[in-house]
Amino acid sequence: MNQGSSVDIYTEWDIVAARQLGRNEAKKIGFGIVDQARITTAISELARNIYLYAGTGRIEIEQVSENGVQGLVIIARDNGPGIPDVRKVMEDGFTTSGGLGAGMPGVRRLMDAFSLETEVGVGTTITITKWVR
Amino acid sequence: MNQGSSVDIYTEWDIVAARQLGRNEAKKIGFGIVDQARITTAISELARNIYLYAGTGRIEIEQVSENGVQGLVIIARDNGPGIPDVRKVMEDGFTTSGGLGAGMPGVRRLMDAFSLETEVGVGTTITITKWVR
Amino acid sequence: MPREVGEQYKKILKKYITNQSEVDLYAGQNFSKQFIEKEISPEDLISIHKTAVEEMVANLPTEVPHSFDFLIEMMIHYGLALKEHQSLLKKQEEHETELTIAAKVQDTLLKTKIPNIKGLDIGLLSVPAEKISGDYIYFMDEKENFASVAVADVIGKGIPAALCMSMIKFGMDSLHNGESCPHNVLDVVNRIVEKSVDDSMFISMFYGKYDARNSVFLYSSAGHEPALLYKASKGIFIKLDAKGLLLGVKKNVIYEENSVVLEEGDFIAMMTDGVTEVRTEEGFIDEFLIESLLSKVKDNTAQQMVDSVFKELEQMQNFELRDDFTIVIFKKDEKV
Amino acid sequence: MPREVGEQYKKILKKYITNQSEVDLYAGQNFSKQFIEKEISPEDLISIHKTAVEEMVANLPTEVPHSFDFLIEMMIHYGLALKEHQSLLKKQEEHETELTIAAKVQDTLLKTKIPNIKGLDIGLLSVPAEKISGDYIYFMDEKENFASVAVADVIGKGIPAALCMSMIKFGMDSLHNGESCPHNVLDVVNRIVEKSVDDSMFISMFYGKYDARNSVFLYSSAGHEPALLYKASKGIFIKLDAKGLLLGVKKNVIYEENSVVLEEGDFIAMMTDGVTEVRTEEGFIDEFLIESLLSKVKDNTAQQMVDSVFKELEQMQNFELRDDFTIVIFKKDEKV
Ligand SMILES: [Mn+2]
Ligand SMILES: [Mn+2]
Ligand SMILES: [Mn+2]
Ligand SMILES: [Mn+2]
Repeated sequence: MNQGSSVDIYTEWDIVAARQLGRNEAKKIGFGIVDQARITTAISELARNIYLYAGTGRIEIEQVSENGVQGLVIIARDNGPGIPDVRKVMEDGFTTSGGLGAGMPGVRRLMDAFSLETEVGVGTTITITKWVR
Repeated sequence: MNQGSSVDIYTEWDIVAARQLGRNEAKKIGFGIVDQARITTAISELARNIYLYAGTGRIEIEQVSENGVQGLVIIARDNGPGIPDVRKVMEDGFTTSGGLGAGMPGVRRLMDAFSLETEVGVGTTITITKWVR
Repeated sequence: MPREVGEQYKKILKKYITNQSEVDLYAGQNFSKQFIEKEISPEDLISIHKTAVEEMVANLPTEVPHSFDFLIEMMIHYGLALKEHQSLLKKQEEHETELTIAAKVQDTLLKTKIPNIKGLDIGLLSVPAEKISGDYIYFMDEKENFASVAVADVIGKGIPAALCMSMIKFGMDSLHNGESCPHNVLDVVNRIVEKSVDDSMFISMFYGKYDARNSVFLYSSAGHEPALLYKASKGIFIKLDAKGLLLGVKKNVIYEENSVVLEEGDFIAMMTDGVTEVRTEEGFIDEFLIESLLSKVKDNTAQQMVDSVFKELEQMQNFELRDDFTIVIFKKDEKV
Repeated sequence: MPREVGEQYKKILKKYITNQSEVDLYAGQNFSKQFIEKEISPEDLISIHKTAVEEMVANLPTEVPHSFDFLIEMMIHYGLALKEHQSLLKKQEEHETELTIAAKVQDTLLKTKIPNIKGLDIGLLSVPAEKISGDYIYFMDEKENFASVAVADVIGKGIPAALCMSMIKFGMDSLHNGESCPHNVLDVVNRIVEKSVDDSMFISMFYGKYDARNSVFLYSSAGHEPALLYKASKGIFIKLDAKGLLLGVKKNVIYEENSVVLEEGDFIAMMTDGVTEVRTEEGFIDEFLIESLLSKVKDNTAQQMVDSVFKELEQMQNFELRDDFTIVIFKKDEKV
């Protein structure tokens, strides 16, 4: 991990701030315009989930590099209620956000790697990664 | 039925001619640009099916009006092999054209009305209608 | 996505912008189908389009590329919905395969042997509305001179119904020959169903037993569709019904048992409600339609009769079965 | 689609083009979700966009509106795919409902009673990969002092497997107590499966019988995953396996029967391959992982043990079960 920065999520404005930070970082390390939009959308969904379901939390963004390939790691942390049925949340067509194709499966599809840790009553941490192609 | 015109389908060029005729007629009676494209696409699919599966046939286009609403009726006729399993051809995800979302269910979705008559060894007639909104 | 796609797109777009001819739109649309097959997202398409326009149009106002950036952002969710669709299509295909295998397993599990009785012509047909059937025909293994059949319908269809069917089959297999008079069979099967199945699942069953020595047909019914008896001598139909609750409602049920005697040319048609409650676009069919359909073909073999009834009803409902369709005919015919 | 949508879109687009700020992109994207919910096609979106740009940008080169016309044509098939998706989602929902009912029926059909034996602590967990399970745990009705369990896995999963399961259940129910030593049970069940099921459907089964009077555990296996015996005195694991073909392959199979004696603190874990063949993103799990997971919780109750193993393995495979997961533990514990 080289550089890091983060945005605390309290209000809907912070969702925009997290998006902006993600887009800047993505542009900086050379992602194309469409991938910038994808990364930003993924951050947006995660931040919005924090805002809606956990109340507060934080989005951390880090540049990484592996075997000479640059990438961006985004970590969404909250101390919210946790997700009781992770399999359901990861299922297509059962998005918490209500929209078609969005939600957690959408975030996973937008990125190259996705991992989720959650404990009911303790909180949720989601880590996503995308590599510059 | 007021006016009619038609294109015989023998070659792939005739598909283009049928599309052009359909688009002109659609524009003439006041369809917007997106509906023009939808009608043209539906004609394209029908003409292509004739070309690919029946060999030859004909696309007929007629202006209609009902209760003061203008519309376009398109009839695709062929004396081809007929469709042995209509239920299958009308099913989503089983398109003869191979593409996602296209095929007969696609044509049905692009238009306001759809009807199909077919007899194995005799031929197929498909009639589709769209009304100006 | 590959560079050549962008180049090819630009070429077609350029031709269209120059000529605005239909042939270029046709080419473009065929190209777009390939895009979808190659899982190129709509946001990628907009990005390709933006690049093409920027390279092609001199003095492009800066608002235009900005507007494309906005459009890309708008398209992301459309792209996601499309990706979800592609994965759902795969799932759907797996599911169809699974159902096909299940239907095969069901066929094997529920196979039954048609009895071969002197003077009795038997015809049967069972067509599921979907892949998996909730109707059931079962011929009991009987002593010589006897032909016994159970015609059953699980309330509801599809997979839950199929699970219940396999239970009934094993329940019936466990019966001893001695218990096989109709009201006893229903009593035993009712106990099994009542014990094993949850409260929301009910089964109707008609059970008939034909004795070739005296041409007597004994029958009981657990809330099932009445059978139809055709009396050849009078040319009339008589409903055969017997009192009795659906299987699985409560433990102790008394099933009525009735009997009729068959004469030459008489036949009994036992059916499920998928036959009698056919719906056409105009509504339910007339009560007497089945009788008239049977009447028309009464001189054919029992198998030809059931086939013909199905064919006519299938046509009437536009080839869309709304319920599993099952019919069995016992016909007294000394030539058999 | 309504005129106001176009107006609202133009407003947001205009703001973005003026400021190019993130907040407008966020607003736009939220708006696009609504578009999708209202089933506004992507070709409609392009058309709205075209109108907005035409109204907004002065001196727009004619190539730009032409390019949008072309883009609309390209988008039609994307729009169709999306509409197909919306209808498939509805179908999928109906299917899910059917499976939910089927799962409930399966639960009722396959319910089994955990034996209550002095000195034996029993824990069990069976989690289907999808709604319908192809794994099966069945405790036989036994005389006092005995606890017998069958752990089975139909090759394949889902609905066909469920149909087979219900057959096995009724096969086992038909067994008399006298036949219940493990190799006999497998022999009887094998005959039933061989007779009733088509050739492509196989079942593996581990059958164990514990005698509380002498702490002897007898077991046989029909091509099933070996069980794991933990010897508390030595702190080691021993695989329990017995020779025998899968159920349903051929009629006459001789099933080997072996035995072990349990001492205080010993336990036996019987599993299906959904436990041992867990795959993580890095590949299959290590052979000894299950042993180490069991080891860690060996002092807990049998039920806590199976729960804990499941929780750890579920996490490792990112909450996606690839196969039905079933584990039963028999633990000798004098306090019970
Ligand atoms: Mn039914
Ligand atoms: Mn029915
Ligand atoms: Mn299995
Ligand atoms: Mn398995």
